[in-house]
Amino acid sequence: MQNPYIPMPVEIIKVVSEVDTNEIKTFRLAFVNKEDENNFQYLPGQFAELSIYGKGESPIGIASSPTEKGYLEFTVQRAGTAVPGLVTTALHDMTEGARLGIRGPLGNPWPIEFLEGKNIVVVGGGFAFTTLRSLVNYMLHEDNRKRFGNISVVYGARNPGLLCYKGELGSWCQRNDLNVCVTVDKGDAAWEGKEGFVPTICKDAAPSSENAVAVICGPPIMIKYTLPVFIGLGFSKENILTSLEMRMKCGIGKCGRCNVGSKYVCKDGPVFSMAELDRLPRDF
Amino acid sequence: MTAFKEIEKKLIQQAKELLERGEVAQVIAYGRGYDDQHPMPYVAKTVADADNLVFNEFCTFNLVGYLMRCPPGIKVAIVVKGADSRAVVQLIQEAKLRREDLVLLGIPASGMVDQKTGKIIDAQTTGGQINPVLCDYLLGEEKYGRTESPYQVLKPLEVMGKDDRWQFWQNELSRCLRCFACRKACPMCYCDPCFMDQSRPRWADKSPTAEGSIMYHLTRFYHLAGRCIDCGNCSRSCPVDIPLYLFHKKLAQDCEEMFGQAAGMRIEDKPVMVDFRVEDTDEMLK
Amino acid sequence: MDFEPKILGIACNWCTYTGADLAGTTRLKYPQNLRMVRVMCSSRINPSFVFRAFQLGADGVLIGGCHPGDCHYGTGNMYARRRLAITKKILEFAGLEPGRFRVEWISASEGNRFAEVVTEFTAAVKGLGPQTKLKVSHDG
Amino acid sequence: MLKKIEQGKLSELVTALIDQGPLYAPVRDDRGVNFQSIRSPLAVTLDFYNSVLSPKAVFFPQSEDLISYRLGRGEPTAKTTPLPTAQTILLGVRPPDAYSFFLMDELFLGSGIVDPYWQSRRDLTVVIGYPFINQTPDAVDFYSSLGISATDTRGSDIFLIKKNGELLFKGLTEKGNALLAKQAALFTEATGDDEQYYLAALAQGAAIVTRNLDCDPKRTASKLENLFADTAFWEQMAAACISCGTCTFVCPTCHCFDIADENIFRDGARRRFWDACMFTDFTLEASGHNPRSRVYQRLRQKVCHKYSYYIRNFGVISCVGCGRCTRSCPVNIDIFTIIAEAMKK
Amino acid sequence: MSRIGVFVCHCGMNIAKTVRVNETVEFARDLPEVVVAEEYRFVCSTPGQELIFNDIKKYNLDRVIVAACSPLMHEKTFRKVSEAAGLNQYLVTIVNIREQCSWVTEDEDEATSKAKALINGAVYRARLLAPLSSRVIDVHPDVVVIGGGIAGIQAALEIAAVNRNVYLIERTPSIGGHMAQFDKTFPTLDCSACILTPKMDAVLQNPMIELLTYSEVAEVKGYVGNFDIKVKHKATCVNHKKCNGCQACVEKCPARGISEFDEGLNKRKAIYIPFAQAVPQKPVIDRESCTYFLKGKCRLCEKVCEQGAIDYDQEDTFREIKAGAIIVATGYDLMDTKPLVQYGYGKYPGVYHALEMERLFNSAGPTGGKVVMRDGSEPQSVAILHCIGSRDKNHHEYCSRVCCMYSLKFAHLLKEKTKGDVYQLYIDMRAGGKGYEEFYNRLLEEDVKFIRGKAACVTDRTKNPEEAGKLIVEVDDTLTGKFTRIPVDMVVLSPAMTARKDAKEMARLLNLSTDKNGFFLERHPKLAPLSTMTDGVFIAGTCQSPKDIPDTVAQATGAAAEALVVVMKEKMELEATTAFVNAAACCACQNCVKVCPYGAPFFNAEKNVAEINEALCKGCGLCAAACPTSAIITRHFTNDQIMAEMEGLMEF
Repeated sequence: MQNPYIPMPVEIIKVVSEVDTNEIKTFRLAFVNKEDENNFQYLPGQFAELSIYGKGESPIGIASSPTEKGYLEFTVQRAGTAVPGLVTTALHDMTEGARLGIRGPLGNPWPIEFLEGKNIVVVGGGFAFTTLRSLVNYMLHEDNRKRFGNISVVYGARNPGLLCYKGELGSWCQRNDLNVCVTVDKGDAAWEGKEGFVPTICKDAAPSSENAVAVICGPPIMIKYTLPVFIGLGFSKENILTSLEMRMKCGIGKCGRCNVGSKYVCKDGPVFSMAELDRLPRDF
Repeated sequence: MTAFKEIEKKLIQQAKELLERGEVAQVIAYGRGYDDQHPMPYVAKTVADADNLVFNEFCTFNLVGYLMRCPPGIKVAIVVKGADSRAVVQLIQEAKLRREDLVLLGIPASGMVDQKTGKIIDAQTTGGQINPVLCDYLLGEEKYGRTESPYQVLKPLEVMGKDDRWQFWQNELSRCLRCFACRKACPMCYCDPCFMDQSRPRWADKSPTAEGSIMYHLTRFYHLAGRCIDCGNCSRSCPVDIPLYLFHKKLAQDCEEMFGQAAGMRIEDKPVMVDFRVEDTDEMLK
Repeated sequence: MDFEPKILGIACNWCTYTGADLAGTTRLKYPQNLRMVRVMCSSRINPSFVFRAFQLGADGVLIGGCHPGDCHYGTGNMYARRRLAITKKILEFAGLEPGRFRVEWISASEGNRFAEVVTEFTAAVKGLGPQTKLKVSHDG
Repeated sequence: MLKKIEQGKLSELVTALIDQGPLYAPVRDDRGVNFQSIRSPLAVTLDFYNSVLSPKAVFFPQSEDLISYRLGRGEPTAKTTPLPTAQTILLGVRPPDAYSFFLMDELFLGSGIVDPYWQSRRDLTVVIGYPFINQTPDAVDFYSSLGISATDTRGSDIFLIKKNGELLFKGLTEKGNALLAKQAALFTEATGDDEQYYLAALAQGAAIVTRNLDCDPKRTASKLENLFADTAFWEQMAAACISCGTCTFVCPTCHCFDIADENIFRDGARRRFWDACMFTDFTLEASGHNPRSRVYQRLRQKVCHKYSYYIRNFGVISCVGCGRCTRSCPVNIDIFTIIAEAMKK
Repeated sequence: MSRIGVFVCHCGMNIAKTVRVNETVEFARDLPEVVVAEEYRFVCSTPGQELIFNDIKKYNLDRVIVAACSPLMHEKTFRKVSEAAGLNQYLVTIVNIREQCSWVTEDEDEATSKAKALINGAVYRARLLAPLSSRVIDVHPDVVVIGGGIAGIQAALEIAAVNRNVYLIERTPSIGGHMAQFDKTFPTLDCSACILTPKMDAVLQNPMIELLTYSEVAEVKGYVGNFDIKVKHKATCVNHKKCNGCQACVEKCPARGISEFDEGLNKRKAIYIPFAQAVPQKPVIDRESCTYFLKGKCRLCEKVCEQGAIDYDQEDTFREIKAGAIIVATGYDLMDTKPLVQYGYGKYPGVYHALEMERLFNSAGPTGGKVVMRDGSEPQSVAILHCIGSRDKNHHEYCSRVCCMYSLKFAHLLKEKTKGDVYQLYIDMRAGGKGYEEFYNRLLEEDVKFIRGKAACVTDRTKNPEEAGKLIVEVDDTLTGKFTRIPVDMVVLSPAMTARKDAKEMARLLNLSTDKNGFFLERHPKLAPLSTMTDGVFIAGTCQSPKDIPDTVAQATGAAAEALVVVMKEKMELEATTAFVNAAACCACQNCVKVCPYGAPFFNAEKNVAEINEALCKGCGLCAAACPTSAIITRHFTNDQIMAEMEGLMEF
């Protein structure tokens, strides 16, 4: 029986600084042991506990797509301001070749079967875009693309410097099998793209709720204002999905920290539909 | 005990008046618990509530900590026994409470009984302060006449050899569960977050290691030096009965000797650890 | 072999640390058991540092600052004195040998005094033997 | 099987059991009775009502190392702490506590991912239950309310009852019988009279009634779900709560834990240790956001977890009515009263 | 994981002879996160510095540890190197293996193992270091001088000399201070006015100096380089812009007031200019003695003033001044001798104090320079009593330093102007100072009677006929050991120089400390006698301690220089190693606010957290240790860093 508390060794094979503040980096990790890699079967929306001995563990959403073979990617923000978070800070100091541990995959993925055959509206804000990126890349993969209807992506950040996955966004824009809308709250001299808050942009874009599912991740404030937009557009709460964040330790529903009512975000989440959240007590 | 019934009657009446006149928004006192031996802290917000107030020999819990939950500018009445009133004074010194927000219902409470042990609470386990040092209404007869020094109880430990004393504290502190009842029950432990909850630096292991517990308690003793008003709340709250009051008493005694000031006696005082006198000498380091 | 104590020193930058430098420049000899941390002022010293030092296995802890009144920051060591006094009492009442903790005011000009104090203190701590009470036992 | 031994020989038995593996049994010190790992047979007492702390620590230690590691140049070297392998005996457990192990199994074993630490200790441990016989229940106990009887056998492998001057040991499970068989030498066969006595005692014990309250799991669960948003109610219930962790630490069914890496010099360990949902920083996120920042929210979490969420997840209430939380609460908060109040709503 | 480089210095043989450098380097190379460890004969030499520079680049180091001499020696050097190599200077750690190892033992093993421990500590600490940058603020070019006595005048002139704006704030109607009251100055006996007046005029003429007389400092905000001073200009009732100083008003004024300048020995008009050479030559109305203000009619001055400058309704006005530095030269008060009843001042008209004497001697004084007593008679005998209230545990323990000399001066002048006997009653004769001892010797020639002993009392109770009508001074002559009674006509008291009565208030305004005598406290008694605990505020003259004119002038010049050091540069760098508050962890206990000697932490009531004005912070860490929740983080000396260093030091 595999001990769920013991991390598997992984090695950093690539580090990309996503934003000009260097506060957000994407780490590409490769398993040290093949069998671990085989055991690690995940889908977009799941997360894992990244472990650094001497510092601790930190739950991070998986930013890569299972369709990308041979590695995992995690986009990590250096947590804490005055008092930096131990794990994320240590991680940010790590470079190619360094090793750390990983436990997972944990939690439930975006409900792929449920999404199949539907039009997907992906809405993300800031660095909460990670598992959405995974989802988009998953859906765009040649084996999967046809399983889904129209795919549109709305992604926003406070300013151009804070947009993650810039290169990838570019390549998405080139494609004709999805429509991408990247926006920033406030542009700079070089910025030629859209300006405006995500909710507003969504309102203007007004995607049809016809056979459509909205998948939304972002800072609370963004969620708060985006939801009504989609409700207004006629999306049913079952068809609006999001991913919750809560303080976690074990990641397997034992330590009793991340529950919302009877549901553990780590085990029964992090993915929830608005309808499910409505049934849960307001405890998050 | 009729004396307590008397006090209880006065308390209820006083509370009613204050609430009726709208002088205070709430009265922090004691109410009935699951039985008479176990009264609970209770907040009366209406005249009707006031009827639920209780005062008897088991109303030992120092309520002053609850004042921290009251927003400034709203007048609150609270029951204070001797030590409790000192807590109020100390917290006023530390600008944590404002005198004008408080109506103090003083109770000169002697013959209080420890709920767990059934023993009378005296200068052994507390400062033995019976009469409130500060109050607006006195709900009972002040008691005078000499009481034994609260530091008497330290003698055995002081004469004890250092190794035995170390063993003594080992035995006591090693039982610590880190439930933090001591700090949560202490009216002076208002820090949020407590140094123990800091991640940078991690002053002590979060897990209940022996060394971590020692670090926690020694540092807490330090933080309370010259501030502890010896109400005994910490020790009575401890589920494993660690006699923390002994250490607090010792430091209280040292502070009095070295800095010539006892905690929570006068509003004008400045807490001794954030103060100094030009007359301070190196004697204290001997 | 006979016991060589580990002594942790915390010294203020302006007086004691400079005094230590003077001891060096004047080639005074004193035992090497002392390892010093430099802080800007003795008032920077948090009593928990002292507790921690003992937990880390220090057999003795020596604090050095400017003479009260000569503090580079005016009143720093006046507060420090009170804090360290209480620290001493705490350690003592907890059952640690009082001789293991010492506070000395040593000015920048008192190199010889620094050497004396260290020599004396080291000898004293040596006499007390290894500090086992607060020291954290750990494998490795 | 039913075996017996003279009370005087208890120490012999204990000695024998110690040889077999770690033995945890009630020990009395000036601060009351608690379960401790026994070294001297004389330490064990059977004259007690119940322990201050629940015996859960035998399966779920307050702190245990998961991994120990050494940091240094390059990669840290880590080694996983092996799971326990020694057979363990837990003697003198009161029925409500014994039943608590069942409840905890639901979480640690029942829900998808199995907790190896809990499992191994459960598998390795023989529980010798010690039913309440001729014992007036403590004022704050309320195990009857939760359908637990004073002589409830659930969770025990062996039952131990006193018969004037003698101790009767009743094997209830294979594990239990195996142990009795192993120590057969020390025991004498029980007589028919003993059988009678045992049954009578059980019957007698079963009649004990504690504070009682009808809290059918389903009804309680939905009751609390409806009450969740009633802030006024919870604020009133939590008015006195100082949000220390005492109740959760003495509780036999509280299982929340924290995991942290702790180092000294280059050595360190990843530890898991008891945590409490009553602590301010329990749910504090790095961002500074805290979903349960208020005292009433934390008390509500504790109560609802036991009397609502647990039921929704596992169909059972995760409380055994042992009364410990009430007994050791510094401000005498009584969960029984809270539930009673809730049911009235 | 950081990338640390360790550089161990031989310092020629200084280190290498006792510390086995190579072994140490091997040890360092093996420590966590150390990517390179090297040794060099003189790391501080140019090639040594290059070695560091190159390694930073080559191994792309993010931490540098130099094990060499004391940080107080070369920390700056190595910080420069790393900055040059593009590594923030605060990521450099110096390990002192010379002063603390090689020089203080002969035992190689001891020295080497200690060196290792120290390096290990540095490695533990270095891993937690953070890059720091010092904030730069603008400096306001102007300077404010408070007090228009000789010190203030001197300082103002010095600063104006380099074309800086100076505001000279004086409380009375004229600058000049005590010195203007003096007649002659010891030991040279040149006339005080003759040397002071030119300076006063220079002030008036100097376009860089703005003179604010009859004004007081009401409030001071801000910090070094950026002070905001609120000045209160008391109503003069004379529009000084219109007034041409013809003084017709003064002549015509019927009302009289006591002359402060003449120490009350004389009267002055209600509208007045304090003294002939006063600067500015503009009168003010003393409302206490003005008939119009007392009775509601008169207004004579208004009628005679052709300029129409009189303005009875004038009110106190306030003015905001910005300045980069402040010089405090508020001077001293002469001790009030009335409370010392044994000397009978105020009881016997024959008893005078020093400043009254100055006026009596002065040709512009109440008596036109004739030494006559209140009854108009000339004294036949005068006793000068030293140390009245000075060197006296019951009053002021300190010595006022100038009394001996001016008492000698008095004796000389008395000899010059009267035929009477002159007695000096002194404890010790203190004549330290250029030409002072000579002056004393000169007086010894002048038939002055020196009696070594402190006067016990002055009385008019006579014991024999020849004492009739005299004041009797009783004294224990410590030379003869005899108790003597000296009958004299006139007694002169030389009282203590004391801190200004309102010095504490001024201290509060500027956040200065005062010593136990109420004088302003200098930052360091020897090395920073003109600076104070508040950056940018300097002190000069007798507000710091009693002193004579030469010392005062010297201090004033020094203070001017100090102030200029601040304001000459447009920008100034603030400490990088300051403290800040992690608001999330602040428990609002305000300990930091209570303990800080610089008033840097303040309490933000609406946020309910403490905050730190880093411009005022010196980074001592006093507040950090006082903070129970370790919410205060002292940059470069954080709790983590210190505890980590301790861990490293204790590991081996």
